[in-house]
Amino acid sequence: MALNRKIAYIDLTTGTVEAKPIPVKMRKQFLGGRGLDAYLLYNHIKPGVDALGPDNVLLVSAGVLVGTLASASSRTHVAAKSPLTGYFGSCNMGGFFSPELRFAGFDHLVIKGKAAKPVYLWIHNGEIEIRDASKVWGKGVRDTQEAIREELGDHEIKAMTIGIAGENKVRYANVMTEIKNSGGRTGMGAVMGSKNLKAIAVRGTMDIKIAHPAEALEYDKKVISQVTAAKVSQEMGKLGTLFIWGATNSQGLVRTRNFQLNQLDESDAIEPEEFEEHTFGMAACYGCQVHCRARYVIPDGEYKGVYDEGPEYTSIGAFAGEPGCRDLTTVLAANHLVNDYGMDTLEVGGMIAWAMELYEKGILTDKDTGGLDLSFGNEAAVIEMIHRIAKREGLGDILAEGPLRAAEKIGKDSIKYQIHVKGMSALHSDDRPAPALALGIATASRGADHLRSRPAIDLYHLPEPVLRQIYGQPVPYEGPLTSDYTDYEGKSWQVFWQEQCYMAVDSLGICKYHTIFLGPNFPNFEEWSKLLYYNTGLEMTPLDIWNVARRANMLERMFNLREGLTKQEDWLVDRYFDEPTKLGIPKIRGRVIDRDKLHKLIDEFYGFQGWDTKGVPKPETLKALGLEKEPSHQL
Amino acid sequence: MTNERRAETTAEATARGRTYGAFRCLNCFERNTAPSGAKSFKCPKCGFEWRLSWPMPTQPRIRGPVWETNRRLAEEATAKQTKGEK
Amino acid sequence: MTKQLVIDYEKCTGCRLCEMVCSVKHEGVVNPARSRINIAKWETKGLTVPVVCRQCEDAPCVSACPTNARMRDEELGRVIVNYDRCIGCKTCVVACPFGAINWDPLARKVISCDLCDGEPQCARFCETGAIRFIEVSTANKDRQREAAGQLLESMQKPVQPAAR
Amino acid sequence: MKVLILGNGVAGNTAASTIRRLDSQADITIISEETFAEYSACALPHYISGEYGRRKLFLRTKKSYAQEKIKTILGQKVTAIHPESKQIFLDSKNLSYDKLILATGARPVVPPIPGANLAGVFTLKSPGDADRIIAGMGKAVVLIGSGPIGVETAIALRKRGLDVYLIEFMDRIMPRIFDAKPSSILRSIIQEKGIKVFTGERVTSIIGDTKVTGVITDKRQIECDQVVVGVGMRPNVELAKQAGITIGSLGAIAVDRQMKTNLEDIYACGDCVQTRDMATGKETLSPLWHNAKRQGMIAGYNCLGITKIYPGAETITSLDVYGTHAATFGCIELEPNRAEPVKVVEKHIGGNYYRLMITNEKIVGAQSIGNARDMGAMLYALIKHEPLSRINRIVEQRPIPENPLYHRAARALDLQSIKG
Repeated sequence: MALNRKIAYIDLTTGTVEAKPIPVKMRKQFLGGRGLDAYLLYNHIKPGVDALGPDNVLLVSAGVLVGTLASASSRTHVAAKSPLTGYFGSCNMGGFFSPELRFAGFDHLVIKGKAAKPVYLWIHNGEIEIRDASKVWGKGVRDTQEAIREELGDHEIKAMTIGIAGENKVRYANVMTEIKNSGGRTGMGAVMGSKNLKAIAVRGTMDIKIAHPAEALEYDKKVISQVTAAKVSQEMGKLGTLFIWGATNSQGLVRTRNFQLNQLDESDAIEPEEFEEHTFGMAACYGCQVHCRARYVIPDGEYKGVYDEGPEYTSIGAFAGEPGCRDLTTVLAANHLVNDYGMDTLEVGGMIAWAMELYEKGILTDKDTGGLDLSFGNEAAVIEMIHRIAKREGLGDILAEGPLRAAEKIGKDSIKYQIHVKGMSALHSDDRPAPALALGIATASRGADHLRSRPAIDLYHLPEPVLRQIYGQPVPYEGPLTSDYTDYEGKSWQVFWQEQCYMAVDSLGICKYHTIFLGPNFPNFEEWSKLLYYNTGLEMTPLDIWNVARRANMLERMFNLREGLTKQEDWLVDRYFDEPTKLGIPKIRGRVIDRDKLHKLIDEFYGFQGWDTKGVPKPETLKALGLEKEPSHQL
Repeated sequence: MTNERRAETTAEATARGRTYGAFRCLNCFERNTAPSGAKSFKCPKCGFEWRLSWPMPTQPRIRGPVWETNRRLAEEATAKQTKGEK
Repeated sequence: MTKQLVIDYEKCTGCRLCEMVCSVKHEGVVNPARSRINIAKWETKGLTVPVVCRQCEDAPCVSACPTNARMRDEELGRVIVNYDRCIGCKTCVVACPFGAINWDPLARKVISCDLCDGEPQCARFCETGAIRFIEVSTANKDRQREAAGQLLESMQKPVQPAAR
Repeated sequence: MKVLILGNGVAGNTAASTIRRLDSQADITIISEETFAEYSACALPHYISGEYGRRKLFLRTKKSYAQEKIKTILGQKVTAIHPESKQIFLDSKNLSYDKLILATGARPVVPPIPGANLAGVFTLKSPGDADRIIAGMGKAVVLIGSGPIGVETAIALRKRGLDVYLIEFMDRIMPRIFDAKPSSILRSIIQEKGIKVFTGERVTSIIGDTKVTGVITDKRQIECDQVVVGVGMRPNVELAKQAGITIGSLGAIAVDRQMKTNLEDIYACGDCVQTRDMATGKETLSPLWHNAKRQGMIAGYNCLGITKIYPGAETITSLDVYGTHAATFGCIELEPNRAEPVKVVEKHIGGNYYRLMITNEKIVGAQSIGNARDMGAMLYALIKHEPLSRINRIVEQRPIPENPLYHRAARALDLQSIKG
């Protein structure tokens, strides 16, 4: 059946490989993907290890529905201790890697140790080989993949690889597959680089047996139609995720000039529709009918004629909004560069914008920048800084260390202008008018993270009965819920609920854009329960799936606490509280987050989690979820 | 199958409220419709003006604000509010 | 009137859902290697091309088959395989100019599109419009004829030197 | 209209079916010396190996002839053709015709080796031959000649558990269709399965009193109970020659591109004719199933006055070597008397091997071991004399052409890195 995929333990120091089946019992507790990774990380990493040392463990995994007919079940999850935050490190990406990993016979890879010289893994129909990577070391993301395909003689090979940034251990380096599928945030690429692991190449022709094929075909078709019928899916299938930038900037919900302002006005030139002119059709991840990334060729400038995919709304935020640029070519070129260097677009943009504000404030001078004019709006400087960060040249070497380490090196007041949580830069969105979004980033397990618990539909002004329908299952909720996104009422539950929702899909391996992230009528726990049954034969109720999510989220929390996380770090930087928003529609102007009210939200949130007032899981919570004996070393 | 619980899931139920062709004003959340292919739109409720695009022939989307109008309206509203507070 | 799979190559997003549903429909498993439709993909160029049997009227695979196992099924306008007769010589695989006939490595048999006996799942799942199963309208017929004509013409192009 | 077809093979039967499809009234009779219904010679090795039952060899039954209203006269020899009176003579009677189609096929050549007439020396062409080989199975068998028939028969008999010796006069197996590298890949596969292969050896005699007991080559002596000779085919043209039909330079019936012979209302098709090779444009004997089938069809059409042109023979060979698919078409590099130099491009793709032969930037031949899915496009590139640069242009073209003939092959074979 679809569950007969294995877990492989690979020790790069000794060169040993061991494969084991994954017991159905573990599946029922953690499903796969991020859920099981949470378990594995908690069990395989000793507290306090150096994230860039050989004792860190890199996990690569496929969700339990990956490669099945379930819509958009294409997600690959990578986890390790983060060299950026020092806490739970994790990234999740689409594309074709994890389906291919499953066709090659594996669901989870546990990679330990450090290779003596650059290597890559070659995984093929149940076999794993460690190969010399000296020929591809130093190559960019796409050249590496093409070179591996050439070397192994198969065009169908999918490879997850690091670029130059990962080799240089830029602390927010990505793991990448294909042109643009990026495992971003928390620096998993740096972990790979630190292990001298350049790439993981996979190719397989093994069956993934569907438990109930005829029913699966019918049901999956129904779910696909449910997703594609949504207006937002159709917009995204035309314009990509850029439409999110368009919609939020129109209201004033974006950070610009490193959080000094909240709208990039007169920015018609970088509206999604403008990008559309330069694209030729859309591309999709494995098995997805929404197809949200554009295929484009850079129309102008130094990189004219280069093919790439995307950009995502995060890139437009990172390379237009935050540094205050309005140039289309810059965004397209920057997107291409971060893809090929293998860096987190969002972190790069955040760091550059931060440096620009420091330059504006005189904290960084021409001497520090090597003569580069880091004024806001200087497009050439943005591109130049991307190169420098990836290659760790000059100021780039400092910025490559991530928010906290860089601020420490630069000193003065520089930390005051950093927009981060737990040492990870925040998305370009301005969350001051929306407490629910602010609470989400403050409490997310991997730092300022909009993909862990963000109730994005809170911005939709949905009627309360609809909110009740959504947030009232699979566990009942009777407390307050409000349509107004500027309100504080009930937002803690929404964030808590979304956290379980996203953990569930990350464990299943489904894309978040096929969940309530984007719209109220997207698939939900109920649909996933059926998808699981028809595709894999696992019988799990919506509540069972909810509990899997609870369990895995709990382990992520426990991991962070073990690494020294305190309640103080579930918090935002002062700018959220002290500097009111200046632009946008009336509703959004003059907004700050209220410290007391956020405290209250966090307390409520802890309560829903079953944590004590310090944010530590209560013994009874652990018992209820069966986690009291962790680490249990069952896998 | 065992976990076939009820005929309609939450997502299916909420989907019944879908309004194709309509879009919400990003300021006041009023549901509006616009003449097919219209390039811009003024919200009858709040007066904010938006530029439209048509990703699908029947479904408009707010492309962005008419910058000047919306900025002026927002500044007026904020001024009124501050005055009221004083 | 018979229906046929019409492919709009420009619309393909390369998601490979067609491969998945094809292998599930026919084999009950997901395995692109056992799918009757395949996507040829150039990642670095953003080019994806679905390759599937075109159910040729005068099919090279049918004439190449040494056991008459491949034959046309006029009722559904398709080329089918009689597995009782097929000896697995794979001459049809070599003969197909489109590379649309696959060899199933597990079941050890040649596989090619059978139009799912009248309801092709690939077309049903493909919402991009890249694969459609439609009536052979006049317009399509013309396009097909043109394509077939080109193929035929090139096959009959006198070979140099004109010996006879 | 009265059509007589001499020969009950694929060419004759295809001609008959084609005529029937176009003309429901025609009076069609197939006449054959053999008593078998139409069978597939390609399936014979599978029958010998025991994988297929005997019934599976036959493509038609008495009933299916009747359904198509095709009369048969089987087991009778045609003694003469009188083109002037439009008559043929059988052992016992004579028949008149409006159109005559000669599809008399070819027969295996038995080289003049001492002992070749002993009991236990077989060729393989018909189900009868296969029956005799099966009946004569002992412990060991020697196959003389390592063409595809020899190799497939060797595999079949090895599957029966016999000691199998394959002897080839040239330096590699299947020397006419594979170059050294692919040939050696295939050789190692069959050797691994226990078939003993001796190349560069000439059989000097077959020994035994009345029945075969062994084979002597210029290098060794091998004990065996049975010898299967597969060194080539010779067209059956005696009847045609007698009737005054022109015989071509290669010893087969000469036909034009409509499969007409030099005599009015007499057509010929199948293994008994010589045609032009589509790749080289040279006269060729191409006793291959698909060529016979197409020729039969062309003959059928033209018989009824519908002009259809035969484009030429394609030399495609495809065989299964213990689950490994080996395919080849067009020229090989080591072809004797090659006029133009050829550039060879080899590709290892996964576990598969491709070899393209290129002359003047055009594909002139290809061989593959493993996955052959992308060979078809190359075959058509050969037929079309398409330069690689044009193929690349087609592949690069946007929008993608309605007929993406080369895309898949271009992807797999990475044609851009292959230049003429």
